[in-house]
Amino acid sequence: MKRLDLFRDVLDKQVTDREKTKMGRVDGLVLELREGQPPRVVSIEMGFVVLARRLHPRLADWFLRLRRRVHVRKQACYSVPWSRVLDVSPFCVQLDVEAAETPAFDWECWLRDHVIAHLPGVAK
Amino acid sequence: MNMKKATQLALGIVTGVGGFFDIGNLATSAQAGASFRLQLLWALALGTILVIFLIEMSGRFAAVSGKALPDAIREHFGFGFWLVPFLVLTLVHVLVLASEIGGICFALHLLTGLRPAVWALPVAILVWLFLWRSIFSTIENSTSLLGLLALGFVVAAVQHHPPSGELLAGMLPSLPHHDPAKYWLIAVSILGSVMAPYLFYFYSSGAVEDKWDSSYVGVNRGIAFLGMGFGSLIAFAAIVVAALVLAPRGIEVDDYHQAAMMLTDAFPFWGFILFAAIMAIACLGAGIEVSLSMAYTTAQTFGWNWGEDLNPREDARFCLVYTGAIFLSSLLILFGIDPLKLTLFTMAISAFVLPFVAIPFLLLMNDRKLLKEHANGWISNTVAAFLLVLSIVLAVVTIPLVFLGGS
Amino acid sequence: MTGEKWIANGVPTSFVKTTWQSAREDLEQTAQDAAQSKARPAVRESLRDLISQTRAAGSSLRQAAEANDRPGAQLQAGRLAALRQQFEAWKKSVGPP
Amino acid sequence: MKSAKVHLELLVGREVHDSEGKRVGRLLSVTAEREGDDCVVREFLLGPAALLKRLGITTLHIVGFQRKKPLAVPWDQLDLSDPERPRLTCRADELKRKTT
Repeated sequence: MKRLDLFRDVLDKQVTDREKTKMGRVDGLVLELREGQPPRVVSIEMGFVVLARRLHPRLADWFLRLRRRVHVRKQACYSVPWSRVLDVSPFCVQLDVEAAETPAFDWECWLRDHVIAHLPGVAK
Repeated sequence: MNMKKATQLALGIVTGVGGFFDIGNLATSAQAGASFRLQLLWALALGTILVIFLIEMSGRFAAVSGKALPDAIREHFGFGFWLVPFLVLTLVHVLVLASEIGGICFALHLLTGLRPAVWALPVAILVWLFLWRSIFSTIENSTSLLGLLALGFVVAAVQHHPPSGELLAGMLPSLPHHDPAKYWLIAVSILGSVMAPYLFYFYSSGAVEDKWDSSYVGVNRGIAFLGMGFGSLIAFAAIVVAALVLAPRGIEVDDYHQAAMMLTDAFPFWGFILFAAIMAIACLGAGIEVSLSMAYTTAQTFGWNWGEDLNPREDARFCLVYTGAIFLSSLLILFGIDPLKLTLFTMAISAFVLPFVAIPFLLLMNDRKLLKEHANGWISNTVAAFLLVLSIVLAVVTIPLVFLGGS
Repeated sequence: MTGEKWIANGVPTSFVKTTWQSAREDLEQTAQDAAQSKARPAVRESLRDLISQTRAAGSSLRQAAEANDRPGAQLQAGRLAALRQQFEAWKKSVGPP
Repeated sequence: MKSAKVHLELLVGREVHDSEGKRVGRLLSVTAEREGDDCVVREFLLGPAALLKRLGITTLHIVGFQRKKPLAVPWDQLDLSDPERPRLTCRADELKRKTT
């Protein structure tokens, strides 16, 4: 897709990794304003704190304070450089990453190892 | 229509029939029949027509766009717009799930005499195991096949030979002769129980799970019309039976015990057992659908991996949503909340949150860029617009009614 | 209705117990409402009398069911049906609450 | 001017004024083009639909909401240095009528 409407075709879009594993949504988009040149999309941002900031800045601050005490994800906001975007389709924004290695999957892996693994009937 | 689609159509209809009837329909139908005989049939007819269109639209949208409703709503309208409906609907779904679990517990209470609260945890574990161990198609088909047992109501209704004059009169909206607040509250609750929000999110996610594409629009229409149509037949029959068994004895249903004897006239010996079996199975099927619907909606909202066919290790968060939902809602029953009062209150609230369901429909189904020629025709649009107006009226009317109607 | 169904072997004994238990809760509730209501003393008196008779008939029906005594249950079921008639009549005489 | 960063998701539906403070419309769409690894903004679309902002709706392709045709603003005529108050670099009527 050559021409993109950043709001409609990218923002809030489902994000997937190389093998099309779902790994979250485009919660934020960062532009870089350059002198005398058109603004450039720098990165995609994902994470609860990004969503919180969209609702209200104070919510985001509160969320960050909460993270100091308890957090699973290494970084609150996982930002991916636009260069890693493989494809933008009506279904998803595909990134050239491996989902399990990214912070987007921290919660998923933590819950899998600490909760799911202990429940009956699950292959280790 | 190749073989695969034919079987999917047949299965879809069975799921529609089996999956339609749940604790909400049972409770509201029993109350409507016992208190107002056949006068409230129009509310069920109206709800059925609307739900047929809404289910058809949900399926068509998922088939053509390949996206389930929550997924598309977040993407099209942004997180800000979707967050409030999402939180409200999640709360409603917890209440609906608690009512379904309460229904199963009460059915077991009928059969064993043990208090419903005693059964809360074992039932929660049973519902959870259904989801944890089996894949999507087995869930959908097994509970719905058992759900056909509810056709017992239709047999009973036919045996009671309902007066056709009164039947037809009931199909037309009419004003109540006595305690209007209760009449309108039951009417609203019937609409709320028939157009339960989880139905649409579950159905559209199911269409994506079954990998439908735009060639399924015909199958989808058949399932919506026949599945929902036959499904509502059972609720009709339940009203008729309640009207011909409970009303003459002056019994109003404000406790499930009274409803439990509805089938004993038609089936003297095993009518009571049949009622308990229908109640348990209908609630089990619906409870599974509600918990799955919550997991789908949450996972799609935040973009997590989802799919009932995946092994729990692959979609931990998806599984933990339905696990958490099941045990959280079973606590309500554990604390001994009266299952019937909880169900009626939940159905009224389901009617109250209808605008949150109706608005996205009108907007999404007219997105020509996504749906191309399958976008809404003028008929579906008028129905969707009518539903929006109705849902706003219901939202305004429901809360005062809940206090006046004394549910 | 429960008595009638139990006699016809339509419902288990445990059901009679639980139905009577929840019916009694409703009765207590009605009794309390009646006590606080501002209706004329004569009206309140007749209602209280109806309630106590229903309470007696109900519990003896339960005992009959537990003792598997069908004739006994038949008697109580008849009394309860009659009491319901009286209650309907009483409601009409008092007019809408 | 160091390269300022702007969070686009916070600009959804933001009200835009022209250089003289006259209200021009709301930011409803940002059109960009992919060039190799880069993605460069070409123009902004301003629409009249205030309702869309309150509902937080990010798409303008909704039947019946597009009374006036959206106003296309080339990238170099919108100053985003202060994301709270995006402003045109000229008067509304001076906007170059670029046919998109």
